[in-house]
Amino acid sequence: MDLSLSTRTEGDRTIVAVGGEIDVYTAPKLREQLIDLVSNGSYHIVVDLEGVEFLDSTGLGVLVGGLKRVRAHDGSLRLVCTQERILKIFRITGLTKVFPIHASVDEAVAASD
Amino acid sequence: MDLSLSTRTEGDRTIVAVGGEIDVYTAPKLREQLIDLVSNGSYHIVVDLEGVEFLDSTGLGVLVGGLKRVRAHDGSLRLVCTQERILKIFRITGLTKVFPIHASVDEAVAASD
Amino acid sequence: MPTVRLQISATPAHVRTARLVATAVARRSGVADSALDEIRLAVGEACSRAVSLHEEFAPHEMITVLLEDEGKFVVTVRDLGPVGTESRHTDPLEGFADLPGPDQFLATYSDRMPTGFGLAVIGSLVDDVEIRAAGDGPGTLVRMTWPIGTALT
Amino acid sequence: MPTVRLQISATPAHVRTARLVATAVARRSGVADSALDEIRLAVGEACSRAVSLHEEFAPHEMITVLLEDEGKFVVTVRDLGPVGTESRHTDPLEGFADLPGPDQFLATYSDRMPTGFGLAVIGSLVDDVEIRAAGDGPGTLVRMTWPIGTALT
Ligand SMILES: Nc1ncnc2c1ncn2[C@@H]1O[C@H](COP(=O)(O)OP(=O)(O)O)[C@@H](O)[C@H]1O
Ligand SMILES: Nc1ncnc2c1ncn2[C@@H]1O[C@H](COP(=O)(O)OP(=O)(O)O)[C@@H](O)[C@H]1O
Repeated sequence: MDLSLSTRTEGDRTIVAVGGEIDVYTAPKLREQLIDLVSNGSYHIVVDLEGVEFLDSTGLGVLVGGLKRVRAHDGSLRLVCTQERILKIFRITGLTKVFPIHASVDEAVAASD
Repeated sequence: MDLSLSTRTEGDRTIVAVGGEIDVYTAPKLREQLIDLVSNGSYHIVVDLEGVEFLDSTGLGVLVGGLKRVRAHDGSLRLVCTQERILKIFRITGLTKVFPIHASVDEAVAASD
Repeated sequence: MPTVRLQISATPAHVRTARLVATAVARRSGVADSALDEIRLAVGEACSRAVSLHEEFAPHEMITVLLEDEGKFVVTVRDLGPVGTESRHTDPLEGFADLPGPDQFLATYSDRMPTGFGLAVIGSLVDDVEIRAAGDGPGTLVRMTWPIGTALT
Repeated sequence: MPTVRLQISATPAHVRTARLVATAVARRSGVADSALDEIRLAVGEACSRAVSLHEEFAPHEMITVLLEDEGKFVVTVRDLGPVGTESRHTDPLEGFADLPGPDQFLATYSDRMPTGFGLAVIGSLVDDVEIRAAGDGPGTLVRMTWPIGTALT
Protein backbone atom coordinates (compact mmCIF):
# COMPACT_ATOMS: atom_id res chain seq x y z
CA MET A 1 0.00 0.00 0.00
CA ASP A 2 1.20 3.47 -0.79
CA LEU A 3 1.92 6.26 1.63
CA SER A 4 -0.70 8.84 2.52
CA LEU A 5 0.17 12.09 4.30
CA SER A 6 -2.15 14.71 5.71
CA THR A 7 -1.06 17.75 7.64
CA ARG A 8 -2.89 20.12 9.99
CA THR A 9 -1.93 22.52 12.76
CA GLU A 10 -3.07 22.93 16.35
CA GLY A 11 -1.61 26.09 17.87
CA ASP A 12 2.13 25.96 17.22
CA ARG A 13 2.06 22.19 16.66
CA THR A 14 1.91 20.62 13.24
CA ILE A 15 0.40 17.17 13.03
CA VAL A 16 1.37 14.88 10.16
CA ALA A 17 -0.93 11.86 9.92
CA VAL A 18 0.76 9.07 8.00
CA GLY A 19 -1.03 6.09 6.46
CA GLY A 20 0.17 3.03 4.56
CA GLU A 21 3.71 1.71 4.34
CA ILE A 22 6.85 3.69 5.19
CA ASP A 23 9.68 1.89 3.46
CA VAL A 24 12.54 2.45 1.03
CA TYR A 25 9.98 3.20 -1.70
CA THR A 26 7.85 5.76 0.13
CA ALA A 27 10.27 7.21 2.69
CA PRO A 28 11.46 9.97 0.30
CA LYS A 29 7.91 11.36 0.24
CA LEU A 30 7.81 11.57 4.04
CA ARG A 31 11.30 13.07 4.13
CA GLU A 32 10.24 15.83 1.71
CA GLN A 33 7.16 16.57 3.78
CA LEU A 34 9.23 16.96 6.96
CA ILE A 35 11.83 19.11 5.18
CA ASP A 36 9.07 21.33 3.79
CA LEU A 37 7.51 21.79 7.20
CA VAL A 38 10.79 22.80 8.82
CA SER A 39 11.65 25.16 5.94
CA ASN A 40 8.27 26.78 6.46
CA GLY A 41 8.94 27.33 10.15
CA SER A 42 7.11 24.37 11.73
CA TYR A 43 9.49 23.27 14.45
CA HIS A 44 7.07 21.36 16.67
CA ILE A 45 5.93 18.32 14.77
CA VAL A 46 3.73 15.41 15.80
CA VAL A 47 3.92 12.41 13.47
CA ASP A 48 0.81 10.29 13.88
CA LEU A 49 1.72 6.70 12.99
CA GLU A 50 -1.64 5.15 13.89
CA GLY A 51 -2.51 4.61 10.21
CA VAL A 52 0.85 3.06 9.38
CA GLU A 53 0.85 -0.59 8.38
CA PHE A 54 4.55 -1.09 7.90
CA LEU A 55 7.66 0.77 8.99
CA ASP A 56 11.25 -0.29 8.35
CA SER A 57 14.70 1.11 9.05
CA THR A 58 14.55 3.44 6.05
CA GLY A 59 11.43 4.97 7.60
CA LEU A 60 13.22 5.24 10.95
CA GLY A 61 16.05 7.06 9.18
CA VAL A 62 13.63 9.68 7.89
CA LEU A 63 12.11 10.17 11.35
CA VAL A 64 15.60 10.56 12.84
CA GLY A 65 16.41 13.06 10.08
CA GLY A 66 13.26 15.00 10.97
CA LEU A 67 14.24 15.00 14.62
CA LYS A 68 17.68 16.39 13.76
CA ARG A 69 16.12 19.18 11.70
CA VAL A 70 13.64 20.34 14.34
CA ARG A 71 16.30 20.15 17.05
CA ALA A 72 18.45 22.52 15.02
CA HIS A 73 15.64 25.02 15.68
CA ASP A 74 15.08 23.97 19.28
CA GLY A 75 11.93 22.23 18.14
CA SER A 76 10.43 18.83 18.87
CA LEU A 77 9.32 15.73 17.02
CA ARG A 78 6.84 13.51 18.81
CA LEU A 79 5.31 10.28 17.62
CA VAL A 80 1.85 8.86 18.16
CA CYS A 81 1.77 5.09 18.10
CA THR A 82 -0.07 2.37 19.97
CA GLN A 83 0.28 -0.46 17.45
CA GLU A 84 2.45 -3.21 18.85
CA ARG A 85 3.87 -4.25 15.47
CA ILE A 86 5.08 -0.71 14.77
CA LEU A 87 6.31 -0.07 18.31
CA LYS A 88 8.42 -3.20 18.06
CA ILE A 89 11.00 -1.73 15.67
CA PHE A 90 11.43 1.33 17.91
CA ARG A 91 11.97 -0.97 20.83
CA ILE A 92 14.50 -3.33 19.27
CA THR A 93 16.52 -0.44 17.84
CA GLY A 94 16.55 1.53 21.10
CA LEU A 95 14.80 4.45 19.43
CA THR A 96 12.15 4.53 22.15
CA LYS A 97 14.85 6.44 24.04
CA VAL A 98 15.17 8.99 21.26
CA PHE A 99 11.57 9.69 20.34
CA PRO A 100 8.82 10.65 22.74
CA ILE A 101 6.03 8.21 21.83
CA HIS A 102 2.46 9.07 22.79
CA ALA A 103 -0.79 7.15 22.90
CA SER A 104 -2.84 9.87 21.17
CA VAL A 105 -2.45 13.05 19.16
CA ASP A 106 -4.06 15.00 22.01
CA GLU A 107 -1.48 13.70 24.46
CA ALA A 108 1.37 14.55 22.07
CA VAL A 109 0.02 18.05 21.41
CA ALA A 110 -0.42 18.69 25.15
CA ALA A 111 3.11 17.51 25.99
CA SER A 112 5.53 20.30 26.80
CA ASP A 113 9.07 20.25 25.53
CA MET B 1 -7.81 -17.09 -1.05
CA ASP B 2 -8.73 -20.65 -0.41
CA LEU B 3 -11.88 -22.44 -1.45
CA SER B 4 -14.89 -22.68 0.85
CA LEU B 5 -17.75 -25.08 0.21
CA SER B 6 -21.08 -25.32 1.98
CA THR B 7 -23.87 -27.66 1.01
CA ARG B 8 -27.59 -27.70 1.81
CA THR B 9 -30.72 -29.22 0.26
CA GLU B 10 -34.05 -27.75 -0.81
CA GLY B 11 -36.48 -30.51 -1.74
CA ASP B 12 -34.65 -32.70 -4.27
CA ARG B 13 -32.13 -29.95 -5.09
CA THR B 14 -28.71 -29.76 -3.53
CA ILE B 15 -27.13 -26.33 -3.35
CA VAL B 16 -23.36 -26.03 -3.17
CA ALA B 17 -22.28 -22.51 -2.26
CA VAL B 18 -18.68 -21.94 -3.32
CA GLY B 19 -16.44 -19.14 -2.03
CA GLY B 20 -12.89 -18.08 -2.85
CA GLU B 21 -10.79 -19.11 -5.81
CA ILE B 22 -11.48 -22.13 -8.04
CA ASP B 23 -8.21 -22.89 -9.77
CA VAL B 24 -5.72 -25.67 -10.36
CA TYR B 25 -4.94 -25.67 -6.62
CA THR B 26 -8.49 -25.86 -5.24
CA ALA B 27 -10.42 -27.52 -8.07
CA PRO B 28 -9.75 -31.06 -6.72
CA LYS B 29 -11.69 -30.14 -3.57
CA LEU B 30 -14.71 -29.04 -5.59
CA ARG B 31 -14.44 -32.13 -7.79
CA GLU B 32 -14.51 -34.40 -4.75
CA GLN B 33 -17.51 -32.59 -3.36
CA LEU B 34 -19.45 -33.04 -6.62
CA ILE B 35 -18.43 -36.70 -6.88
CA ASP B 36 -19.55 -37.30 -3.30
CA LEU B 37 -22.93 -35.70 -3.91
CA VAL B 38 -23.60 -37.80 -6.99
CA SER B 39 -22.44 -40.99 -5.25
CA ASN B 40 -24.90 -40.18 -2.47
CA GLY B 41 -27.76 -39.80 -4.90
CA SER B 42 -27.94 -36.03 -5.38
CA TYR B 43 -28.56 -35.66 -9.10
CA HIS B 44 -29.99 -32.14 -9.14
CA ILE B 45 -27.25 -29.77 -8.17
CA VAL B 46 -27.14 -25.98 -8.01
CA VAL B 47 -23.64 -24.54 -7.77
CA ASP B 48 -23.80 -21.03 -6.33
CA LEU B 49 -20.80 -19.08 -7.66
CA GLU B 50 -21.74 -15.71 -6.14
CA GLY B 51 -18.96 -15.99 -3.54
CA VAL B 52 -16.33 -16.95 -6.09
CA GLU B 53 -13.51 -14.47 -6.70
CA PHE B 54 -11.62 -16.31 -9.37
CA LEU B 55 -12.45 -19.14 -11.76
CA ASP B 56 -10.15 -20.55 -14.44
CA SER B 57 -10.30 -23.32 -17.00
CA THR B 58 -9.40 -25.95 -14.42
CA GLY B 59 -12.48 -24.90 -12.48
CA LEU B 60 -14.57 -25.05 -15.63
CA GLY B 61 -13.28 -28.58 -16.19
CA VAL B 62 -14.61 -29.64 -12.79
CA LEU B 63 -18.00 -28.08 -13.46
CA VAL B 64 -18.16 -29.86 -16.83
CA GLY B 65 -17.20 -33.10 -15.08
CA GLY B 66 -20.03 -32.53 -12.58
CA LEU B 67 -22.46 -31.95 -15.41
CA LYS B 68 -21.44 -35.20 -17.07
CA ARG B 69 -21.95 -37.11 -13.83
CA VAL B 70 -25.43 -35.79 -13.08
CA ARG B 71 -26.49 -36.28 -16.73
CA ALA B 72 -25.54 -39.93 -16.43
CA HIS B 73 -28.39 -40.05 -13.87
CA ASP B 74 -30.73 -37.80 -15.85
CA GLY B 75 -29.94 -35.08 -13.37
CA SER B 76 -29.12 -31.39 -13.76
CA LEU B 77 -26.34 -28.99 -12.83
CA ARG B 78 -27.30 -25.32 -12.70
CA LEU B 79 -25.10 -22.37 -11.88
CA VAL B 80 -25.88 -19.18 -10.02
CA CYS B 81 -23.75 -16.26 -11.13
CA THR B 82 -24.30 -12.55 -11.69
CA GLN B 83 -20.66 -11.40 -11.41
CA GLU B 84 -19.46 -10.07 -14.74
CA ARG B 85 -15.84 -11.13 -14.20
CA ILE B 86 -16.87 -14.73 -13.57
CA LEU B 87 -19.49 -14.80 -16.34
CA LYS B 88 -16.85 -13.67 -18.80
CA ILE B 89 -14.98 -16.99 -18.90
CA PHE B 90 -18.25 -18.88 -19.53
CA ARG B 91 -19.00 -16.49 -22.35
CA ILE B 92 -15.63 -16.58 -24.11
CA THR B 93 -15.48 -20.37 -23.89
CA GLY B 94 -19.02 -20.89 -25.17
CA LEU B 95 -19.99 -22.67 -21.94
CA THR B 96 -23.00 -20.38 -21.47
CA LYS B 97 -24.60 -22.77 -23.99
CA VAL B 98 -23.80 -25.77 -21.84
CA PHE B 99 -24.71 -24.58 -18.35
CA PRO B 100 -28.01 -23.00 -17.34
CA ILE B 101 -26.88 -19.87 -15.50
CA HIS B 102 -29.30 -18.23 -13.07
CA ALA B 103 -29.39 -14.89 -11.29
CA SER B 104 -30.29 -16.36 -7.89
CA VAL B 105 -30.43 -19.65 -6.03
CA ASP B 106 -34.23 -19.34 -5.83
CA GLU B 107 -34.47 -19.01 -9.58
CA ALA B 108 -32.17 -22.00 -10.07
CA VAL B 109 -34.10 -24.15 -7.57
CA ALA B 110 -37.42 -23.20 -9.18
CA ALA B 111 -36.21 -24.02 -12.71
CA SER B 112 -37.54 -27.27 -14.11
CA ASP B 113 -35.36 -29.60 -16.10
CA MET C 1 10.30 -0.35 -12.14
CA PRO C 2 11.88 -2.67 -14.68
CA THR C 3 12.02 -6.38 -14.35
CA VAL C 4 10.89 -9.23 -12.14
CA ARG C 5 11.84 -12.81 -12.81
CA LEU C 6 9.87 -15.37 -10.85
CA GLN C 7 10.65 -19.05 -10.86
CA ILE C 8 8.26 -21.50 -9.29
CA SER C 9 8.48 -25.19 -8.73
CA ALA C 10 5.87 -27.04 -10.74
CA THR C 11 3.09 -27.23 -8.21
CA PRO C 12 -0.49 -25.92 -8.33
CA ALA C 13 -0.05 -23.76 -5.21
CA HIS C 14 2.55 -21.64 -6.96
CA VAL C 15 0.24 -20.80 -9.82
CA ARG C 16 -1.29 -18.56 -7.17
CA THR C 17 2.10 -17.09 -6.34
CA ALA C 18 2.53 -16.23 -10.02
CA ARG C 19 -0.93 -14.67 -10.27
CA LEU C 20 -0.30 -12.61 -7.15
CA VAL C 21 3.05 -11.30 -8.32
CA ALA C 22 1.92 -10.56 -11.88
CA THR C 23 -1.15 -8.68 -10.71
CA ALA C 24 0.69 -6.69 -8.03
CA VAL C 25 3.50 -5.69 -10.38
CA ALA C 26 1.03 -4.84 -13.17
CA ARG C 27 -0.93 -2.58 -10.82
CA ARG C 28 2.20 -0.75 -9.69
CA SER C 29 3.46 -0.48 -13.26
CA GLY C 30 0.39 1.55 -14.14
CA VAL C 31 -1.64 -1.02 -16.07
CA ALA C 32 -5.31 0.02 -16.12
CA ASP C 33 -7.33 -1.46 -13.26
CA SER C 34 -9.76 -2.88 -15.80
CA ALA C 35 -6.97 -5.08 -17.23
CA LEU C 36 -5.95 -6.61 -13.89
CA ASP C 37 -8.61 -9.35 -13.88
CA GLU C 38 -7.56 -10.27 -17.40
CA ILE C 39 -3.90 -10.46 -16.38
CA ARG C 40 -4.76 -12.57 -13.33
CA LEU C 41 -6.70 -15.05 -15.45
CA ALA C 42 -4.28 -15.14 -18.39
CA VAL C 43 -1.20 -15.61 -16.21
CA GLY C 44 -3.05 -18.27 -14.23
CA GLU C 45 -3.94 -20.16 -17.42
CA ALA C 46 -0.39 -19.95 -18.76
CA CYS C 47 1.08 -21.18 -15.47
CA SER C 48 -1.52 -23.94 -14.99
CA ARG C 49 -0.66 -25.20 -18.46
CA ALA C 50 3.06 -25.10 -17.58
CA VAL C 51 2.49 -26.92 -14.28
CA SER C 52 0.60 -29.77 -15.97
CA LEU C 53 3.36 -30.13 -18.56
CA HIS C 54 6.05 -30.13 -15.88
CA GLU C 55 4.17 -32.58 -13.66
CA GLU C 56 4.31 -35.00 -16.57
CA PHE C 57 7.63 -34.22 -18.22
CA ALA C 58 9.87 -32.12 -15.97
CA PRO C 59 8.66 -32.36 -12.37
CA HIS C 60 11.92 -31.13 -10.85
CA GLU C 61 12.44 -28.14 -13.12
CA MET C 62 11.16 -24.67 -12.37
CA ILE C 63 8.75 -22.66 -14.48
CA THR C 64 9.84 -19.11 -15.26
CA VAL C 65 7.61 -16.05 -15.31
CA LEU C 66 9.27 -12.89 -16.58
CA LEU C 67 7.61 -9.52 -15.98
CA GLU C 68 8.79 -6.44 -17.86
CA ASP C 69 7.29 -3.00 -17.78
CA GLU C 70 9.29 -0.73 -20.02
CA GLY C 71 6.60 1.03 -22.04
CA LYS C 72 4.33 -2.00 -22.05
CA PHE C 73 3.60 -4.65 -19.49
CA VAL C 74 4.90 -7.96 -20.82
CA VAL C 75 4.50 -11.34 -19.14
CA THR C 76 6.40 -14.30 -20.53
CA VAL C 77 5.73 -17.76 -19.12
CA ARG C 78 8.29 -20.38 -20.02
CA ASP C 79 7.90 -24.06 -19.39
CA LEU C 80 10.51 -26.76 -19.99
CA GLY C 81 8.10 -29.36 -21.34
CA PRO C 82 8.27 -30.83 -24.83
CA VAL C 83 7.07 -28.38 -27.48
CA GLY C 84 4.00 -29.10 -29.51
CA THR C 85 1.93 -30.98 -26.94
CA GLU C 86 -0.98 -28.91 -28.13
CA SER C 87 -1.89 -29.60 -31.71
CA ARG C 88 -0.62 -26.76 -33.89
CA HIS C 89 -4.29 -26.55 -34.80
CA THR C 90 -5.01 -25.02 -31.45
CA ASP C 91 -3.92 -21.61 -32.56
CA PRO C 92 -4.95 -19.53 -29.57
CA LEU C 93 -5.65 -16.63 -31.89
CA GLU C 94 -8.39 -18.81 -33.36
CA GLY C 95 -9.95 -19.06 -29.92
CA PHE C 96 -12.03 -22.18 -29.53
CA ALA C 97 -12.83 -22.73 -33.19
CA ASP C 98 -10.33 -25.58 -33.47
CA LEU C 99 -11.16 -27.26 -30.19
CA PRO C 100 -13.71 -29.99 -29.72
CA GLY C 101 -17.07 -28.27 -29.11
CA PRO C 102 -18.99 -28.59 -25.84
CA ASP C 103 -21.00 -31.59 -27.01
CA GLN C 104 -17.85 -33.41 -28.01
CA PHE C 105 -15.96 -32.73 -24.85
CA LEU C 106 -18.98 -33.54 -22.74
CA ALA C 107 -18.93 -36.90 -24.49
CA THR C 108 -15.17 -37.37 -24.40
CA TYR C 109 -13.46 -35.64 -21.51
CA SER C 110 -13.94 -35.91 -17.85
CA ASP C 111 -13.10 -33.27 -15.28
CA ARG C 112 -10.61 -31.47 -17.41
CA MET C 113 -10.90 -29.35 -20.47
CA PRO C 114 -9.32 -30.52 -23.72
CA THR C 115 -5.61 -29.88 -24.30
CA GLY C 116 -5.17 -26.41 -25.73
CA PHE C 117 -8.18 -25.03 -23.85
CA GLY C 118 -6.04 -22.86 -21.55
CA LEU C 119 -4.18 -21.36 -24.51
CA ALA C 120 -7.50 -20.75 -26.25
CA VAL C 121 -8.74 -18.85 -23.17
CA ILE C 122 -5.59 -16.73 -23.30
CA GLY C 123 -6.04 -16.15 -27.03
CA SER C 124 -9.63 -15.02 -26.60
CA LEU C 125 -8.83 -12.84 -23.64
CA VAL C 126 -5.60 -11.06 -24.49
CA ASP C 127 -5.19 -8.89 -27.59
CA ASP C 128 -1.43 -9.31 -27.88
CA VAL C 129 -0.20 -12.90 -27.42
CA GLU C 130 2.65 -14.79 -28.95
CA ILE C 131 3.32 -18.50 -28.47
CA ARG C 132 6.47 -20.13 -29.75
CA ALA C 133 9.12 -22.73 -29.04
CA ALA C 134 11.78 -21.24 -26.76
CA GLY C 135 14.43 -22.30 -29.25
CA ASP C 136 17.35 -22.18 -26.85
CA GLY C 137 16.35 -25.48 -25.26
CA PRO C 138 13.13 -27.33 -24.54
CA GLY C 139 9.93 -25.54 -23.73
CA THR C 140 7.43 -23.06 -25.02
CA LEU C 141 7.17 -19.33 -24.42
CA VAL C 142 3.76 -17.74 -23.89
CA ARG C 143 4.26 -14.00 -24.19
CA MET C 144 1.40 -11.64 -23.38
CA THR C 145 1.50 -7.86 -23.67
CA TRP C 146 -0.74 -5.20 -22.15
CA PRO C 147 -0.60 -1.43 -22.51
CA ILE C 148 0.51 0.69 -19.57
CA GLY C 149 -1.65 3.67 -18.73
CA THR C 150 -3.86 4.76 -21.62
CA ALA C 151 -1.48 6.66 -23.90
CA LEU C 152 0.07 3.47 -25.21
CA THR C 153 -3.08 1.54 -26.11
CA MET D 1 5.07 -26.46 -2.03
CA PRO D 2 8.82 -26.35 -2.50
CA THR D 3 10.70 -23.50 -3.98
CA VAL D 4 10.25 -19.99 -5.30
CA ARG D 5 13.10 -18.02 -6.77
CA LEU D 6 12.37 -14.33 -7.22
CA GLN D 7 14.72 -11.96 -8.97
CA ILE D 8 14.09 -8.24 -8.85
CA SER D 9 15.81 -5.35 -10.50
CA ALA D 10 17.49 -3.10 -7.95
CA THR D 11 14.73 -0.60 -7.36
CA PRO D 12 12.89 0.34 -4.16
CA ALA D 13 9.47 -0.55 -5.59
CA HIS D 14 10.48 -4.18 -5.90
CA VAL D 15 11.39 -4.45 -2.24
CA ARG D 16 7.61 -4.47 -1.88
CA THR D 17 7.31 -7.22 -4.46
CA ALA D 18 9.75 -9.29 -2.41
CA ARG D 19 7.90 -8.63 0.86
CA LEU D 20 4.59 -9.55 -0.77
CA VAL D 21 5.88 -12.81 -2.21
CA ALA D 22 7.79 -13.88 0.91
CA THR D 23 4.81 -13.22 3.16
CA ALA D 24 2.29 -14.92 0.86
CA VAL D 25 4.45 -18.01 0.40
CA ALA D 26 5.25 -18.16 4.13
CA ARG D 27 1.56 -18.06 4.98
CA ARG D 28 0.72 -20.85 2.56
CA SER D 29 3.69 -22.89 3.73
CA GLY D 30 2.19 -23.00 7.19
CA VAL D 31 4.41 -20.52 9.02
CA ALA D 32 2.64 -19.29 12.16
CA ASP D 33 0.62 -16.11 11.58
CA SER D 34 2.53 -14.48 14.42
CA ALA D 35 5.77 -14.79 12.41
CA LEU D 36 4.45 -13.14 9.27
CA ASP D 37 5.08 -9.54 10.39
CA GLU D 38 8.60 -10.54 11.32
CA ILE D 39 9.17 -12.12 7.91
CA ARG D 40 7.76 -9.06 6.15
CA LEU D 41 10.11 -6.74 8.05
CA ALA D 42 13.21 -8.95 7.86
CA VAL D 43 12.84 -9.64 4.13
CA GLY D 44 12.21 -5.94 3.56
CA GLU D 45 15.39 -5.01 5.47
CA ALA D 46 17.49 -7.57 3.61
CA CYS D 47 16.17 -6.42 0.23
CA SER D 48 16.48 -2.70 1.05
CA ARG D 49 20.11 -3.31 1.97
CA ALA D 50 20.63 -5.19 -1.31
CA VAL D 51 18.95 -2.43 -3.33
CA SER D 52 21.21 0.27 -1.84
CA LEU D 53 24.29 -1.82 -2.57
CA HIS D 54 23.16 -2.47 -6.14
CA GLU D 55 22.23 1.16 -6.76
CA GLU D 56 25.83 2.00 -5.96
CA PHE D 57 27.76 -0.98 -7.30
CA ALA D 58 25.63 -3.12 -9.61
CA PRO D 59 22.63 -1.13 -10.83
CA HIS D 60 21.89 -3.40 -13.77
CA GLU D 61 22.11 -6.70 -11.92
CA MET D 62 19.19 -8.41 -10.28
CA ILE D 63 18.83 -9.27 -6.61
CA THR D 64 17.80 -12.84 -5.86
CA VAL D 65 15.38 -13.95 -3.17
CA LEU D 66 15.11 -17.69 -2.70
CA LEU D 67 12.22 -19.16 -0.72
CA GLU D 68 12.31 -22.77 0.42
CA ASP D 69 9.82 -24.55 2.60
CA GLU D 70 10.91 -28.12 3.09
CA GLY D 71 10.55 -28.58 6.82
CA LYS D 72 11.51 -25.01 7.61
CA PHE D 73 10.79 -21.75 5.85
CA VAL D 74 14.09 -20.38 4.59
CA VAL D 75 14.57 -17.03 2.86
CA THR D 76 17.93 -16.27 1.27
CA VAL D 77 18.58 -12.80 -0.12
CA ARG D 78 21.60 -12.51 -2.37
CA ASP D 79 23.06 -9.26 -3.62
CA LEU D 80 25.90 -8.84 -6.10
CA GLY D 81 27.57 -5.94 -4.34
CA PRO D 82 31.07 -5.99 -2.90
CA VAL D 83 31.33 -8.03 0.28
CA GLY D 84 32.21 -6.43 3.55
CA THR D 85 30.62 -3.00 3.07
CA GLU D 86 29.38 -3.36 6.59
CA SER D 87 32.16 -3.49 9.12
CA ARG D 88 32.66 -7.03 10.32
CA HIS D 89 31.98 -5.46 13.67
CA THR D 90 28.34 -5.13 12.78
CA ASP D 91 27.65 -8.70 13.66
CA PRO D 92 23.87 -8.81 13.38
CA LEU D 93 23.76 -11.35 16.15
CA GLU D 94 25.17 -8.64 18.37
CA GLY D 95 22.20 -6.46 17.48
CA PHE D 96 22.93 -2.80 17.89
CA ALA D 97 25.73 -3.12 20.40
CA ASP D 98 28.41 -2.40 17.79
CA LEU D 99 26.59 0.40 15.99
CA PRO D 100 26.87 4.08 16.81
CA GLY D 101 24.31 4.79 19.54
CA PRO D 102 21.37 7.14 19.04
CA ASP D 103 23.28 10.19 20.29
CA GLN D 104 26.12 9.51 17.91
CA PHE D 105 23.99 8.96 14.86
CA LEU D 106 21.83 11.93 15.70
CA ALA D 107 25.07 13.92 15.60
CA THR D 108 26.54 12.20 12.55
CA TYR D 109 23.97 10.85 10.17
CA SER D 110 21.19 12.49 8.34
CA ASP D 111 18.05 10.84 7.02
CA ARG D 112 19.50 7.39 6.94
CA MET D 113 20.52 4.97 9.58
CA PRO D 114 24.16 3.93 9.86
CA THR D 115 25.48 1.18 7.60
CA GLY D 116 24.75 -2.16 9.19
CA PHE D 117 21.55 -0.95 10.81
CA GLY D 118 19.33 -3.07 8.56
CA LEU D 119 21.35 -6.20 9.33
CA ALA D 120 21.19 -5.36 13.02
CA VAL D 121 17.39 -5.15 12.80
CA ILE D 122 17.37 -8.57 11.15
CA GLY D 123 19.71 -9.95 13.81
CA SER D 124 17.53 -8.66 16.63
CA LEU D 125 14.33 -9.85 15.02
CA VAL D 126 15.10 -13.29 13.64
CA ASP D 127 16.34 -16.16 15.78
CA ASP D 128 18.08 -18.03 13.00
CA VAL D 129 20.15 -15.83 10.66
CA GLU D 130 23.35 -16.46 8.77
CA ILE D 131 25.28 -13.83 6.81
CA ARG D 132 28.21 -14.76 4.63
CA ALA D 133 30.02 -14.01 1.41
CA ALA D 134 28.37 -15.91 -1.44
CA GLY D 135 31.74 -17.37 -2.36
CA ASP D 136 30.83 -18.37 -5.91
CA GLY D 137 31.14 -14.77 -7.10
CA PRO D 138 30.55 -11.33 -5.65
CA GLY D 139 27.86 -10.64 -3.13
CA THR D 140 26.60 -11.55 0.30
CA LEU D 141 23.97 -14.06 1.33
CA VAL D 142 21.51 -13.22 4.09
CA ARG D 143 19.82 -16.46 5.08
CA MET D 144 16.92 -16.41 7.52
CA THR D 145 15.05 -19.44 8.81
CA TRP D 146 11.66 -19.75 10.49
CA PRO D 147 9.87 -22.82 11.76
CA ILE D 148 6.83 -24.14 9.93
CA GLY D 149 3.81 -24.96 12.05
CA THR D 150 4.67 -25.47 15.70
CA ALA D 151 6.07 -29.00 15.78
CA LEU D 152 9.35 -27.89 14.29
CA THR D 153 10.16 -24.97 16.56
N1 LIG E 1 -0.66 -21.83 -31.76
C1 LIG E 1 0.02 -22.62 -30.97
N2 LIG E 1 -0.62 -23.44 -30.13
C2 LIG E 1 0.07 -24.24 -29.32
N3 LIG E 1 1.40 -24.30 -29.27
C3 LIG E 1 2.07 -23.51 -30.08
C4 LIG E 1 1.43 -22.62 -30.96
N4 LIG E 1 2.36 -21.94 -31.63
C5 LIG E 1 3.53 -22.40 -31.21
N5 LIG E 1 3.37 -23.33 -30.26
C6 LIG E 1 4.41 -24.00 -29.55
O1 LIG E 1 5.66 -23.72 -30.12
C7 LIG E 1 6.18 -24.86 -30.77
C8 LIG E 1 6.85 -24.43 -32.06
O2 LIG E 1 6.28 -23.25 -32.48
P1 LIG E 1 6.76 -22.51 -33.78
O3 LIG E 1 8.18 -22.10 -33.62
O4 LIG E 1 5.76 -21.46 -34.13
O5 LIG E 1 6.61 -23.77 -34.72
P2 LIG E 1 7.19 -24.09 -36.15
O6 LIG E 1 8.66 -23.78 -36.08
O7 LIG E 1 6.85 -25.58 -36.23
O8 LIG E 1 6.37 -23.24 -37.07
C9 LIG E 1 4.99 -25.72 -30.93
O9 LIG E 1 5.36 -27.05 -31.08
C10 LIG E 1 4.25 -25.45 -29.66
O10 LIG E 1 4.84 -25.99 -28.53
N1 LIG F 1 28.27 -10.17 10.66
C1 LIG F 1 28.35 -9.68 9.44
N2 LIG F 1 27.97 -8.43 9.19
C2 LIG F 1 28.02 -7.94 7.96
N3 LIG F 1 28.48 -8.61 6.92
C3 LIG F 1 28.87 -9.85 7.12
C4 LIG F 1 28.82 -10.46 8.39
N4 LIG F 1 29.28 -11.70 8.27
C5 LIG F 1 29.61 -11.86 7.00
N5 LIG F 1 29.36 -10.76 6.30
C6 LIG F 1 29.57 -10.59 4.88
O1 LIG F 1 30.26 -11.67 4.34
C7 LIG F 1 31.57 -11.31 3.97
C8 LIG F 1 32.55 -12.39 4.32
O2 LIG F 1 32.00 -13.15 5.34
P1 LIG F 1 32.74 -14.41 5.95
O3 LIG F 1 32.87 -15.45 4.89
O4 LIG F 1 32.07 -14.77 7.23
O5 LIG F 1 34.12 -13.66 6.23
P2 LIG F 1 35.56 -14.19 6.50
O6 LIG F 1 35.82 -15.21 5.41
O7 LIG F 1 36.31 -12.89 6.35
O8 LIG F 1 35.49 -14.71 7.91
C9 LIG F 1 31.78 -10.02 4.68
O9 LIG F 1 32.76 -9.25 4.07
C10 LIG F 1 30.40 -9.43 4.61
O10 LIG F 1 30.05 -8.96 3.35
